[in-house]
Amino acid sequence: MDFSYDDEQTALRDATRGLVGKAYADWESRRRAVADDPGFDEKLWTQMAEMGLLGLPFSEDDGGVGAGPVEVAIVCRELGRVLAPEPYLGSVVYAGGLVAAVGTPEQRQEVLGGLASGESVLAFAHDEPGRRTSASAHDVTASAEGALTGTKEGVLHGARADVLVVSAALEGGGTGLFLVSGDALAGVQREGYSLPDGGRAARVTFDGTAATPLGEAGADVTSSIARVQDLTRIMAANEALGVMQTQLAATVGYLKSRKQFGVTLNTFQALTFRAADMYTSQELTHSLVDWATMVVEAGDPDALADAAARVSLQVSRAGRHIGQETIQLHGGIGVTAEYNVGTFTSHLTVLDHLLGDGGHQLRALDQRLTSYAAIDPLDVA
Amino acid sequence: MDFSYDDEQTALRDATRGLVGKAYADWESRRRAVADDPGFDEKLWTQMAEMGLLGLPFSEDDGGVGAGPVEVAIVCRELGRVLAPEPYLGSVVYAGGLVAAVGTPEQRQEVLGGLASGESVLAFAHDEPGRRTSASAHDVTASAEGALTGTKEGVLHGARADVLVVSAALEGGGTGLFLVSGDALAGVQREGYSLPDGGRAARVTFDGTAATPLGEAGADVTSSIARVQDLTRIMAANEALGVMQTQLAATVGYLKSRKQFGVTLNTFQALTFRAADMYTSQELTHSLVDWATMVVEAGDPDALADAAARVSLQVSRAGRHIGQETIQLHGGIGVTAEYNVGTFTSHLTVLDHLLGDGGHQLRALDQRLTSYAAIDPLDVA
Amino acid sequence: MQLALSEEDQKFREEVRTYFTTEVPQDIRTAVEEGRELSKDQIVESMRALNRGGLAVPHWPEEWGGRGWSELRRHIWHEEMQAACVPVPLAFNASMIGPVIAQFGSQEQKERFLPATANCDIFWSQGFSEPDAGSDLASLRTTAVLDGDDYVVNGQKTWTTLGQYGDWIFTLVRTNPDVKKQAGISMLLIDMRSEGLEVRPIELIDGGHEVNEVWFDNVRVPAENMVGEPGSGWTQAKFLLGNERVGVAPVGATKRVLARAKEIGAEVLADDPLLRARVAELENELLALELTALRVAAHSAGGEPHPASSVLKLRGTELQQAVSELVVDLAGPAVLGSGDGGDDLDWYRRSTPIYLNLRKASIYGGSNEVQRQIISRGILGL
Amino acid sequence: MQLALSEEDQKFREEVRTYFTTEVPQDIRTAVEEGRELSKDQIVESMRALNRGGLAVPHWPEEWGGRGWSELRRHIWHEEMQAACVPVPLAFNASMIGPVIAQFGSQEQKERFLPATANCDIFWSQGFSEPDAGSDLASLRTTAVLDGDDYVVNGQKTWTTLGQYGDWIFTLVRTNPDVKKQAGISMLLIDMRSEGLEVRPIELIDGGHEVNEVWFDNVRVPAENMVGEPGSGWTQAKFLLGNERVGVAPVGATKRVLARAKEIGAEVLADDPLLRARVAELENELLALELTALRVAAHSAGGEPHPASSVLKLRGTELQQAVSELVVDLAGPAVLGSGDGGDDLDWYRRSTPIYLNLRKASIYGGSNEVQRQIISRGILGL
Repeated sequence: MDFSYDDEQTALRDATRGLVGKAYADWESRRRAVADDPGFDEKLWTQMAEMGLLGLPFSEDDGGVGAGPVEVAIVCRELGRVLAPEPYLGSVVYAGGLVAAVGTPEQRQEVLGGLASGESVLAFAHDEPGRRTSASAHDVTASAEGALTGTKEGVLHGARADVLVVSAALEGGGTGLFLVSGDALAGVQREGYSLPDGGRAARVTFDGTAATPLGEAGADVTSSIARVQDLTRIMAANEALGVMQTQLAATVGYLKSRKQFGVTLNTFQALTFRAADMYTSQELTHSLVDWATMVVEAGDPDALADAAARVSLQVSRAGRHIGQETIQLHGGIGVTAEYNVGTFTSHLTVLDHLLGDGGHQLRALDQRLTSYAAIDPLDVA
Repeated sequence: MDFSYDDEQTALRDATRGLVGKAYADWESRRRAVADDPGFDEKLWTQMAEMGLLGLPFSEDDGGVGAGPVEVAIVCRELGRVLAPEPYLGSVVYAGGLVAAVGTPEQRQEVLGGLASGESVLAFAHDEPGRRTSASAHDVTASAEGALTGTKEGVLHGARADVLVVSAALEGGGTGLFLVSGDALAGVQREGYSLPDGGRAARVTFDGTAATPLGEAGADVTSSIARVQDLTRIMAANEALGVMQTQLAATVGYLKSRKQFGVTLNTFQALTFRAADMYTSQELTHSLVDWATMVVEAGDPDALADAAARVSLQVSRAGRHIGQETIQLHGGIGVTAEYNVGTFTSHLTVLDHLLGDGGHQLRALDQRLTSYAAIDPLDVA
Repeated sequence: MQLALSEEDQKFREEVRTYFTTEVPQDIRTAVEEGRELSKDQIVESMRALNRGGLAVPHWPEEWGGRGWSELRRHIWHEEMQAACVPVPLAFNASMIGPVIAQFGSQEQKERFLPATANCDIFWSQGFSEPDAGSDLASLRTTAVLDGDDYVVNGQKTWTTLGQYGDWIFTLVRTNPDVKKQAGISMLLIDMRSEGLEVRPIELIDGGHEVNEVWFDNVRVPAENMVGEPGSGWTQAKFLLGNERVGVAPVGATKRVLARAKEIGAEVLADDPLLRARVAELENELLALELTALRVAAHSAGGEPHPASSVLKLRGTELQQAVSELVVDLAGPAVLGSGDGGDDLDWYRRSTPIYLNLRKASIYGGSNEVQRQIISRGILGL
Repeated sequence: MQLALSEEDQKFREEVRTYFTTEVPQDIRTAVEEGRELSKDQIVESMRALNRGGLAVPHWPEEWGGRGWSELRRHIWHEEMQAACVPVPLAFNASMIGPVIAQFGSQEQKERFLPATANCDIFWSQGFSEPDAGSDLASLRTTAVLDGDDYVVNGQKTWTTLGQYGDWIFTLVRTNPDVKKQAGISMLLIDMRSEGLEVRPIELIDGGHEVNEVWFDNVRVPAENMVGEPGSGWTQAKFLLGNERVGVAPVGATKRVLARAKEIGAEVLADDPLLRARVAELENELLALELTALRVAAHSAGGEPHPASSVLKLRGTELQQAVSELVVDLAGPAVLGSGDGGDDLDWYRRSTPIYLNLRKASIYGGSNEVQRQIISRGILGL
């Protein structure tokens, strides 16, 4: 067991930080980027493609770089550290992950190739209004001919996307995946809106929309969706860890510099002890996030589901703790949009509910509680 | 709605404090009282009888004083403030309460008369090994002739008691109550033991023991037991509040006097803020305890059950908070038996589990959650 | 000790309930129920409706519209108002500057300001906090220098809630830089249409603009607009902040939100014992808080708030925040939703901005750290 | 980054697991499993069994029995030991005075004490805390005055865990009252059979007597028993306390208790989703802690503990306490039971004393307040 990066990974981290961290070094850049549609910096997205970040997880045959989950995690964490609004998680990890998992070789080459090169943005249209998080589609249905009908919601960057991956209930039962792009996409009703953290999502309504089955037509791919959701949970956890690291650093800096009653705030022990508890939360989260990332690499799908639930639970708890305390310890400016920490907390809240919050994960873990005596993180032979 | 004591109630509080508070003014007296069986001060018990405290809740016809629940609560709170080990809660409130609720006029006169005068100690034998808190008996059974068989546990002061009130599963279904005393009691196997807080309980084994039905023979009195348990929960909450008041006062005193690093502990803001949170817990508990006591007086059994669950939940949460923080803020001496605060915490733990802890109560409240929109404490018309 | 209300209090309760549910416009009450922001007109209209029935400023001196109620009746009034989704009377008017003018103002000031304040003919703003004087109010730097019959005011206030609607602003200003911090502070009432006064909105994390900066650039204020003597402002501020804490535990409104959450989230709750347990626990904590408000109210005497009122602010805001967090969790994936498709989904969509906005509840009006300080020093003597 | 153990580490793990489960007497391991107090003989026997296999003091310098393991192997050794219900080597010997003597002792001291310490031929006690020097160790008052070849020691130590079993005690004493607090402190090794030394038990709230006061009344101690130079005791104390924190997170033991709770409480848990959720949450927090121990261990360098090791102590004791509280709640009414009627009921009966006893975990060995101080100052620079 080894928690350290190798030299290439360190270089990747530094390069990503050099590009993205620099682009959003000051808070105003990020505010500008989300002010108008598409809600991110297209030029930066192209630069990320040029650097190879968008093709990182995909095989070289599919136009990607063939890197592993640790590398993807490094990028997600760096994006989190500056709250970069680029659609990496939704487009590369989530939608791209599904294409990689389910698509035919031709589809992978075409769609992932376009994604990796920065030509096209992908989005996964899956959640349905009024439904809880799940791996299945219910209210959006696919006819035997592959025509889609129904409404999806919370589709990350769904208004901007060039290619939609869509889940739909199959006539024969189960959930299938479909691609919608080009002319068919032009006929789809897409209403983009802003999320609480300034990110973008869309409500997408299909009305007999022509769609191409992703992979084998008629196959139930619920378990593949579940697997990619678990992968996405773990990458979202990496992003959230980046957010928390920035928040703790900002809080420590603020306590050292802000004066009240004639002294800096770090004179007040009640506040510094709370910062210590934030640090504890952050460190525990860091360990679990790194571990879960390594579990992805190890490749066992049961272990993946378990690790995804565990890391999501921890991130949910720690994210609320650190997010709320960061605002409280900053006082008034913590709730303003002009200062960054509040929006960081907002982003943690969105990530928390992206694929099931802590309570959701706890119930998933509850199902397995009696299947083992104690957890042994070293037992992965 | 009125939270204040009238003059007589104030006088009762002062008199009780004068007697019991004085008897246990120093911690060594209490340690001595629990060192040997019966685990309390028989002389003080007699004095309490003389003062009328033991007959407080019973009607004058039954040899009691005919006072209300507020008065009983006042006594319980004072006992809690000094951790008096006298069997008031188990004998007067719990066992006595059942006799008052279910007994025939003759039984009430005889048994409650003896209790009120200090002649006999009562105990309620109800809990059974390995069973969760409930209002029914299961493993102790009564034959049609009234012979009892089976084992009870956690019988408060059961080894010392002169009269046992015993619950038993009836042949015809339901739970009945029985009296065991005199020669029949002499034949019962009673093993006394100490509780973690120094109090006394007993394991009591019946083997065809002759017993007298309490009240109507063969009647299912489960609901009466439930009602007296609710009453006992509320009086236990009063006792627990007394404990918490002492603990907070001790903690505040300690923080003001104890020196570390050359200054008194109240110089450390992290500690004083925690004391502030303890105060908050205490005050919220105080309000709910007073309210529940008034609900007893109002007499509606549904409201009683609700209030008992609510106050027990609050006391469980606040008792752990205050009990644990009191020890932590005292440091090393907090866990010694020579200093009082640790045993106070121990007593809170015992009270917490006497009739179902916070989790137990939460599940009871959960059952009713959808039967109302919001709680209105003023709606008691 | 007595659980039930007296017959008279019972009757009183029914009367105010009837008034609230019939005399305050339905559209305003619906907006409150749905947790929407109110317009200035709605705030004013609602307060005037209350004032017509003598229900806007019952705690003021009777001479100026007060009713001489018992603390219990004030509690009933306050809870019934929230239960009926009636906006509580504008705090800046009813709880803050009104009582201060009634206590410390000159007869002229009383006559000029109090009726207009009770009827919301003047919409007041609060000008206390400054960028470098948050919890540490006494270090404020806005100055007022006497020049003839006017004070000339320069400086900046911040966190002025609803300042964009304000007609007048009550401010703390430094009139004497040469004495100990608190001693040099005075309270000045300033017409917000004065030349040199500028209100600049601050965007909050929920995207709203309810708070503002207020800039003073050589603003001339007639000296007659000072409340009390120069240098007495700290006394008035303490009086005001003490009053502020009393009414501040938003128990009724929080109960209402929780009741609505139970209703809208019924299906999710039926399936989730952990969320149900959180609801049950929060209900219990709110009950304890409400009973504490009743118990504490009964012991407040002579206008001095019971010291335990800090508990109300501290716990009240914690519970308000916890309930808002619960609603977000009930919303779940709807946090990322569009809000289209019905009132429930719309309510869920707004849950996150509301949750984020309410983080301020434990910061504004005396942060919870300040409240803990008050409890540990003022009550426990630590 | 690499999840799996290397083949060699895998093999190492199996070897130590086999050793622990076959070479340490079953009766001792059963007592540990059931959470019973160990006798002195059991503690000594178990440590000697480990020492025979070179598993008692693997972190010492290799010259004195250390093994030169990687941090990962030390972690595996420590976790497997706890999982196998083997008592960890007596901390006073293995983690505290042993490393101090190895680092600061004279060659004579090393030869005299280290082998006997590793084999528990000497049962060490710790004499640091005093009644008026708890977290503030530097204000200690026990004095040692040189008189010929001996130091004469007077004063009182307290919270001496297992002092009733002690053969020798390592103490911090004041040898120079005229210099700054820390500068006048020295470390002295004292034979507990010395005349004038008295051990008095302190009863704890669980009824046990595991801690003691140790009184010194003109106890004569040969000057050669001083570790290092006079006045260097503070340096040694800091070294010792730093080491103490590293191994202190009792993750494995806590996991074992939780696993047992799941087994014994299976029926209650099946019926109670709230308790199940607590178990699941605690398991997750323990996993995070264990992984942090692994992550931090890997970054400790040159004997200096990683600053984040304070997190291990802080969180480790919190979780240890939380698990003990969970067991009490599983016990429920059995808290008031006799314990008769089977191992499970007996375990439940003992749950409350254990819960109460473990309140000390966040107080002893550097209270959690001290740990927060270390984190906020030492790591965050606040």
